[in-house]
Amino acid sequence: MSEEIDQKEESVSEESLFEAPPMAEQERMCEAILFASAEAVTIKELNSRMPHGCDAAEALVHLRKRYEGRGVRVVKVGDAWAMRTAPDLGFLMQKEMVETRKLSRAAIETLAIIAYHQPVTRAEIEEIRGVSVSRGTVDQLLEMEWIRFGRRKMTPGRPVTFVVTQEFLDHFGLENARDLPGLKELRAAGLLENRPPPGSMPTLGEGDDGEEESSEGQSELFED
Amino acid sequence: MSEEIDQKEESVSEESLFEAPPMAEQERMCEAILFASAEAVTIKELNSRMPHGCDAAEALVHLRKRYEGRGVRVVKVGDAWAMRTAPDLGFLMQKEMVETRKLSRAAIETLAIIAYHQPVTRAEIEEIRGVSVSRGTVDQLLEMEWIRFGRRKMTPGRPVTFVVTQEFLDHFGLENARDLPGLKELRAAGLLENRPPPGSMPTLGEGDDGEEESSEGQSELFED
Amino acid sequence: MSEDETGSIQDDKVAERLAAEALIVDVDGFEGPLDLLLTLSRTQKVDLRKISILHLAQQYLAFVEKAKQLRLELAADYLVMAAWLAFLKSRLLLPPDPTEEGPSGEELAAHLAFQLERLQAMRDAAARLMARDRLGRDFFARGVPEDVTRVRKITYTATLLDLMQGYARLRTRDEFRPFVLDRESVFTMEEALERMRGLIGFAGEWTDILSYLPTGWEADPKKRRSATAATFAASLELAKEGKVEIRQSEIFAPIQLRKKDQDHV
Repeated sequence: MSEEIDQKEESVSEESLFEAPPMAEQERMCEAILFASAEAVTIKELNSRMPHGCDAAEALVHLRKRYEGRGVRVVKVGDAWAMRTAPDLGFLMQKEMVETRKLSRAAIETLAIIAYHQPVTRAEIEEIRGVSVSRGTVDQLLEMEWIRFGRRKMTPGRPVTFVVTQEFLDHFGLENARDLPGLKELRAAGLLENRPPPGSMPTLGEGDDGEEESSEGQSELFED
Repeated sequence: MSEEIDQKEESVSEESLFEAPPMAEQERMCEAILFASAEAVTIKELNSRMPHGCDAAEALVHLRKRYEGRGVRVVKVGDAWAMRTAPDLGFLMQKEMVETRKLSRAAIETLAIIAYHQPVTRAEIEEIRGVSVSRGTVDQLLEMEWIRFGRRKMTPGRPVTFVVTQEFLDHFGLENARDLPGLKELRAAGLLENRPPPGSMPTLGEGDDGEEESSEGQSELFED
Repeated sequence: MSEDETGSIQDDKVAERLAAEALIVDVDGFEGPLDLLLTLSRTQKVDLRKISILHLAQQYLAFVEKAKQLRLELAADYLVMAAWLAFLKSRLLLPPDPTEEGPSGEELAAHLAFQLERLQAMRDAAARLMARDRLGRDFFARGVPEDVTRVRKITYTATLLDLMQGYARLRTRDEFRPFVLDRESVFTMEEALERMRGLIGFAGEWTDILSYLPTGWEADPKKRRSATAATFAASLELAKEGKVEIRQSEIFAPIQLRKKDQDHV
């Protein structure tokens, strides 16, 4: 048995010098790597771990199909891939359930605003919520690795922005930030805009920096 | 979404009072449980977690067959079951990490002496450093291709000499080893606090080189 | 987007009254004036787009009045909002003055309505987000992730400054410490040559050069290496001078030497 395996391994590495392994074999490889990892694995990393000349992206298409309707699924998370149990079987998993820390209402709202308005500055979050954002809220979200700092805005003061992470997408089973529920409708309704207040409205998060740019920045983030 | 799940959950538990879910469904359940479990799971536990009337043993037979030849296998561990990546794909479970480390002090000093005094013998390096030069240090520098063997000295024993390489010059952004700052510059840059006793040491850039050969050798080395 | 979707509205009149009272007592429970306005707007039971901002402003002002009567301390931003809403109210009530500058009451009201609608939209979005199937609750990752062996490839690096500092350090040290070479475990070729010149007269037969190692240098590998190298180099030197002959039967075989017999030449 082990001899057989050794031979197989050898032949694989030998082949790799000349041509990539057959697609069925590449699919097996992707399967093993994704299976073994609790975290999502990027295509780049898959390719770097598989023998030279492999096409993980193509292998994943086959693999995803193979797992359709199974108890375990192949899911896309941002630009990475992972295997996750089918959500309809969650009831079997009481044992594996991890008590997630209760998020405060402020934290949940802040998270949603970051997800839907990203990249968004603290001042913009405050403008939408109408209250100042506490440091603890942002810290908690950062600590959970659901948000991270994005690029600075090119507005006076160059404020930092927040964006959601791959972990966020993974946690909520989203392939992409564009798949956020109701995103299109909200945008169509103009509710993701940052309209400057006419005249002197009382605004929070004073010194709010050029909100005009936010929609621009957003399209940048969501378009590709 | 969650409503859907609730319904399904309900229907499953309703059914379970009367009959077990179809075998294909039981197979999915086993698959999800084995995938998500941190430990191997016994048949008894599988049965207790799956809806009433399920036959985990049979479902496992199907599941095992389904995974035959795949990148992941269903294996028996003692009297429990688990999923594992196929052993022939073990080589995928490694990742090359390039770690950059600072060169040791001994290596830096040896390198500096070679750069400033080339071509220089090991005995000369030892004289300047005041301690014997370990083989490892020289080997490391040779391996990094920052030094190489120069011509043998025309002294008794014809000892080998070391010189720096083109890679060395490239790494340090030098056109020529003679571009290395001399003692005067080192002192001007505040790197040398005190004046060395006159004539204690052959130096570069101060034109007090006792050994003709070395400057000769050097110009020869760097002319091309 | 209407308040019915949130499911938080209570049709029961008693419950409504209780809620209204709770508003007063629990002023700290609001996340700012906008949150309070949003909560008050629910009592209008209409789509947020059709809400009467004038009515809402009155409700808010009444709330603030009541809070004052109860001597509840309101944070400054609640009072700022109250002042602004009073201003808005007057603008909405009075016929527009064409000489007056700035945005009209309608524009201001429209913006406030937009803010409320946007906040409500974000709350709905948050609720939908949190209701999604979630990792670790509805779907699960691999229970026993396999370790990825990290094959470490170490590259060493140094900067020009390191190099210069290293050199400077050596040169500076020389000033404090007269140069002493640690020769404890170094057997020089000169020493070997001297030793062998004395011994070579006795080497009539082929003798392994290792037997010429000085006594006491065999045990310590460092010393032994140095002595072997020096003895070998000295042997070559002697051979060059024509004093000895050297032979080695094959690679790595012992190297032997003997005194060069003048008769054999």
